[in-house]
Amino acid sequence: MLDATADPGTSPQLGLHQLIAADGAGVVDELLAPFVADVDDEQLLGLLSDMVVIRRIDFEATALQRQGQLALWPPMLGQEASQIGSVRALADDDFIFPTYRENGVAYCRGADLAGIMSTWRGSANTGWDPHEFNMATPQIIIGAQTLHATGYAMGLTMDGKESLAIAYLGDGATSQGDVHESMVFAASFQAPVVFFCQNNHWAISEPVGLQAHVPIAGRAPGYGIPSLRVDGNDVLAVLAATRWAATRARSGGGPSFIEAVTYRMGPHTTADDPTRYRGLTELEEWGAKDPIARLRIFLQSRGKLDADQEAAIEAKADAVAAELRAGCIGTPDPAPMSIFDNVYTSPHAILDRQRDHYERYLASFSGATAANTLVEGTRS
Amino acid sequence: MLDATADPGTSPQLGLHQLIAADGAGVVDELLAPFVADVDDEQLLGLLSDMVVIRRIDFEATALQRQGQLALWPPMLGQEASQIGSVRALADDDFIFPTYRENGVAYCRGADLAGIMSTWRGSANTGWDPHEFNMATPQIIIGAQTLHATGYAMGLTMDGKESLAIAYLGDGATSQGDVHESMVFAASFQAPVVFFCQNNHWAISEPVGLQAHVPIAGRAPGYGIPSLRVDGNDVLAVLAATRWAATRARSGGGPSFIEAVTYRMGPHTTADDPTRYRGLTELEEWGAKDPIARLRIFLQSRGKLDADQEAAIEAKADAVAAELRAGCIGTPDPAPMSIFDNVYTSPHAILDRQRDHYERYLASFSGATAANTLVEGTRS
Amino acid sequence: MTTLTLTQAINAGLRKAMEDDPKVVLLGEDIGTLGGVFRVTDGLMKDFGSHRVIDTPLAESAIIGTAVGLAYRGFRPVCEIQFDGFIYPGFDQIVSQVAKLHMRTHGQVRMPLTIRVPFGGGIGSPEHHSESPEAYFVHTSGLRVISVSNPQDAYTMLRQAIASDDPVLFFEPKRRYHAKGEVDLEVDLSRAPSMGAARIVAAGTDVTLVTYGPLVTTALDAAKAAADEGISIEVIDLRSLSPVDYGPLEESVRRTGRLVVTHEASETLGLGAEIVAAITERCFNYLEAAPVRVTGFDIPYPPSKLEKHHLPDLDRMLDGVDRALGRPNSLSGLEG
Amino acid sequence: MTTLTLTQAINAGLRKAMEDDPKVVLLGEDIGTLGGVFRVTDGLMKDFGSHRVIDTPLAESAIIGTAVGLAYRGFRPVCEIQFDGFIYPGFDQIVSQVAKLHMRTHGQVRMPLTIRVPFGGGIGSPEHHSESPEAYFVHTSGLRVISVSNPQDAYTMLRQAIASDDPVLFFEPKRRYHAKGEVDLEVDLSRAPSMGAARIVAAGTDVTLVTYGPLVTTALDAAKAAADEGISIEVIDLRSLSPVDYGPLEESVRRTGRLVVTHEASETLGLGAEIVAAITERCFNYLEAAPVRVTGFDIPYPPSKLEKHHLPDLDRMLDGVDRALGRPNSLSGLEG
Ligand SMILES: Cc1ncc(C[n+]2csc(CCOP(=O)(O)OP(=O)(O)O)c2C)c(N)n1
Ligand SMILES: Cc1ncc(C[n+]2csc(CCOP(=O)(O)OP(=O)(O)O)c2C)c(N)n1
Ligand SMILES: [Mg+2]
Ligand SMILES: [Mg+2]
Repeated sequence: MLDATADPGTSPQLGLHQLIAADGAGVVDELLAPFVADVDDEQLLGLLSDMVVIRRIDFEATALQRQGQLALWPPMLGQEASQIGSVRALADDDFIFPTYRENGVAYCRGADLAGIMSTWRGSANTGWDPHEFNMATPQIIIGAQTLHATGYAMGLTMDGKESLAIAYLGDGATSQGDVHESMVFAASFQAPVVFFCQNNHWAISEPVGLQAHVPIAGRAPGYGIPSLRVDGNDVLAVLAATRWAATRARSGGGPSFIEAVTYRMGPHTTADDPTRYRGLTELEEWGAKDPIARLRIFLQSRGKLDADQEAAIEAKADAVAAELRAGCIGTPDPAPMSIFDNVYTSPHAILDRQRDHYERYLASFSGATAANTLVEGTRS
Repeated sequence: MLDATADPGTSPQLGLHQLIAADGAGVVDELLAPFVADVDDEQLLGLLSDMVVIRRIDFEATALQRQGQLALWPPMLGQEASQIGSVRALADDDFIFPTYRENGVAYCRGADLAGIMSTWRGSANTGWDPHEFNMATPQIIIGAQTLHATGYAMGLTMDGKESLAIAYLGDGATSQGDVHESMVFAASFQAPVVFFCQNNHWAISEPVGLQAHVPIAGRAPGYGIPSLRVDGNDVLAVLAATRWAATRARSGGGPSFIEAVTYRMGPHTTADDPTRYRGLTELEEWGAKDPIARLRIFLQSRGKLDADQEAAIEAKADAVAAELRAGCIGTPDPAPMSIFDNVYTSPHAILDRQRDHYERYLASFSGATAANTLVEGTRS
Repeated sequence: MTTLTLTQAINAGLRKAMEDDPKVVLLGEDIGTLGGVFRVTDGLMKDFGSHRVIDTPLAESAIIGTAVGLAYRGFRPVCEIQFDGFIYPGFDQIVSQVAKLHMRTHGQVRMPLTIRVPFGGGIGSPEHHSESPEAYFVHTSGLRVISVSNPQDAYTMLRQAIASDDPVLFFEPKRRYHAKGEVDLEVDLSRAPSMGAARIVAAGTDVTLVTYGPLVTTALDAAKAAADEGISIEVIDLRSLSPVDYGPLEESVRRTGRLVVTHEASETLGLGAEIVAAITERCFNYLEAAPVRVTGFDIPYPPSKLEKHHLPDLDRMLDGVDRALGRPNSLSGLEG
Repeated sequence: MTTLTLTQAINAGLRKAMEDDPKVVLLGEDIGTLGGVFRVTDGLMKDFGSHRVIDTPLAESAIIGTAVGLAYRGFRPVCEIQFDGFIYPGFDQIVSQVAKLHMRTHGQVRMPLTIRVPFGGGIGSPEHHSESPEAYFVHTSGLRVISVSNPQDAYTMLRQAIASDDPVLFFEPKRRYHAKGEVDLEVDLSRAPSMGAARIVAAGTDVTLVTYGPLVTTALDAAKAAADEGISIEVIDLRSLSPVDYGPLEESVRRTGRLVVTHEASETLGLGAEIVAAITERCFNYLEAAPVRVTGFDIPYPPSKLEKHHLPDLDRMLDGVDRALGRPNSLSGLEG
């Protein structure tokens, strides 16, 4: 009766849902199974290919950072199933609000590889046009994007669209006030928004236990938002869970919350040194749950993955990596005067004066072309 | 297992707990009963007296506002049992972080009546010394005080004290990010803090259903914080629930959350006109659940409240009202130059310059005494 | 022309904007059924429905943050912050999202939010209900900030703010909410003065007195009082606080040689600081005396019984004018 | 004397403050096991325990808000905000609680919080990691704001900030974190210059160049470069941003007659606005030219590949000096 968790309609399913176990064996899950009944071997191969490719993107970007081509990179190693399973459950007109870590999602969405890299290189603010790919720019302010997704979803309802917004967030983000307020608004307005939380066990050096005393997925039911806890290293289960949430959203069922339980195998970013705060045991334990290895075994054990297919996937990954590297290295530095662009949509007397002043200042160094080149030397 | 609500240690008790029904009949509640087993008739009379007195304070203050003696007043009519039941469960060294509405709590804590009124009169920033009464100043920024209470409680743990902090908050406040962050911190640090939420069904003109889709008490378990939903118009049940939470806090059990279900019978403040947004039916319905009437019947039906006792309570209320009125009307306006006081604990060159300037400015109107009188006229 | 109070003019401006553009939606606490604590949105929910006039849960960060999401989707949200002092929980969303998203997306996403803020003191309210937080937003690149002083500007500039593709902080002088004025409801927005333009509201020759919002009325009164003493004050209503329209200010100061800026916000890094600095930089050779600021003190807003001491009034403005003029009868007895 | 980097000096200052007063506790994200993303708190959790060096959940409003509660209980919390751009979620607690509680309680409750903020740009970081938000806090009455430029000041002033009964925003110039300097770890706080005092770091006669934090080093370099051209620049390190210690500034400008203020924050209502306004008010008759500001532009912080254009460097400072001197060879070609 008054027990908020008693109504099955809003009840959490807090057991850890799985369809493929860590050892590659199939698992029966009655809630999730119907949502992937249509997934055939070809589609599974596609998911495998996606995961292999984004892992390669991750390696290549990490290498580029070490070579000084990127200023920073936030690895997604270990989280490939969470990213691929979720994004592949979405329709093109579903709008994605990602964090800085969803670079695999951006790739699947069609964003240009050099573009994705440009923000990590420090040469651009966005790597793609949010409207073209229905995907916002990566959010760095932890939790802020969950409100944007909720507002966008409220707008979908107003527009009578059967579409959804999805907010990606981390386990650390769940502590932020904005995430709470998102759930309050999402519940009150029954907004078609999916909260997709990748619990990768760490927020920089802080273990998830510091943010949450009990499983994160347990929070949403308190708002009347149904919640699922899914094995985030099981791409099929993540796909199914996201489809479960998407189906609810599209059919007027309102918001849902997914906790994808996964693990950040790499450092927080290339600037981080995780050996300072975590041991090898945990890493080994999670290494044994690798999302790619398990899907490979699952397919192999059913005779659905042969050497040719493996080779084709590798070739794809090679091509993507090459494209990424070339695109990244080839990205020109932005023009100095572009710092004044797009602050406002129309003229602004103060800023225009500053622009004018700086243009003349730059020109004074080396004549007319100065404004479009970099100023290195000092004058003295 | 993974169901956050399955462990009885952190399980919510979301049924509405009662010890005295609206009609004054006793109710059996196994969870609450032990916490008030010691409450004898005299103590019950004390609770009745408290409620009658603070209702009188409320009426008197409302009248004073109408007469222009107070700038504003936030009535507590209907919420007497929630305020009295909670504050009477506390020890003197428990620290209270109230909202603007807990003026009955402040009175019970011993704060001077004229002092309590002074902030509503507009003549002071605080009505009492927080350290003297272990009670913070009324918080106007919705939700902010819940973090202060949590921090204070963390400090209690560090100091090894068996004491607690209690944060009062409204139903509307539960939407604020700060309240969420308080629960995250309280759970992570197992802070001895009690969140006492008076769900009075309204946040100005907004019904509680806009803030919460399902009962508010259902949120805390998602953080691993046990939660109780109690009849906020049943003073004995509120006393018991607060003792339940206080016992947990003092014995190292960490935070608890109480939702006291009550009703704001008056306007939000004297500046509000509730007829614009709510009907009489609801008001009548809740009028029938009056906290004072039910305790009176409960006592009378057991032969524990005679005319003399009633008269004594009324006399007390009369005396308090008279004291309040006299104190309020007698409060002098603060000295003009006091606006510069207590901004900093030590000299501040910029502010000192402004003070000096203004002192000379005031003096220029009417000689040496100007700085301590009000300037009314214009000079032209 | 119709006679309207400031609140009625804002209400009419909201109504017109909603009629003209179905993508205009209002969000805020108590703005629907109640019509807002100041009744600014009175009747709008009834007429436009609860999908366009949205009573939100009590959370300012979410009011701004969901408006950002709505803007992503092509809406033009108008957020009401109930009182000045309650804008800070939404500060992060305003500073890190609203102000920066257009640049962050290389101009591909627009943030045509209008954030309405009843601001300023003088109404006898408790703490947090009388603040003047405009300087925080003027310092924030990517925002436009305006403040109105009369019903016609309120009506016209609110519509311009909503029509603007940039985010606009719209500061309403709550103590002037009941002030009446003539309003041309048929005003042609494209011919009306831009919301970015300052306006000379009283011509004068001796000193330039610059202000905005609630103090425009007071400044005009001060100019009248000074006229009796033979001092001619030119009063400028800034209207736009960011960017400040320096043209009329420079022109005026070049004539008068003397500048006084007055506002309710604290002095240190209040808008007066920028105006004094910018005018000094731009008109140094024309200044005959140091510019003067007449502002609220560098204190948290005081209890309402004392607010008259904090708020610049006619006398303090005239004292400032005296100082700018170097007059010996300056009330303060202080040099510049 | 010991040679320390800026981070080591801050670490030593924290350690000393914690040794001296058991009520000093640290709160922040990743400050414990990791020792902070800049290693400023390295080793402190190990030595003082996790009840005094508290790794908090990821929520800035709560970091500040629980520190307020700890202060109520008599603690002296030192909060770390991981990067400048992440302070805004805590803005409400800082502005409405930390800054006002002492006044709100008639002086009965003290808020001896220190809020440490690594700030400023120049380190090639992504968005939100290079901001200069100090002006927001300088405009907020009830706070003290300081910024350090060298290891000795970092060590001394941090201890003074923690010992202060007023809340202090402590801005650390993150791009100077690895700069080394001599530090007297035995310094006597009561004899050391107050954290409120500005300091002349290079004497000069032609123009007064005022700055703080990361740009002090750059300003000193500019002074050296200018000396080669025969221009004598007096460089002042403000140290305290609120209140500004105007004594040395006034004295200097009375001598030089010319003022340049430089900071990374945007120009409009950056600290330079207040200093230009205040010095103009206080030294009008001594100024020989309009004061000049050399600052970040009024834009959101740009992508790191472009930050060198946004940040004032030696050349832009010298251009500002030229303008203040009215020199024809001014690079900008602009008049004052
Ligand atoms: C408001 C804010 N505070 C602090 C930070 C610094 N920061 C960047 S990432 C991060 C940890 C985020 O952890 P989580 O949400 O679990 O996401 P993950 O990095 O694991 O994907 C922190 C503290 C920030 N970006 N924004
Ligand atoms: C941050 C903030 N936003 C808005 C307000 C304006 N306001 C004052 S009281 C109130 C409603 C509070 O409702 P609730 O928490 O249920 O407490 P109640 O008044 O019912 O006791 C609102 C919106 C405020 N004081 N602070
Ligand atoms: Mg994480
Ligand atoms: Mg309420």
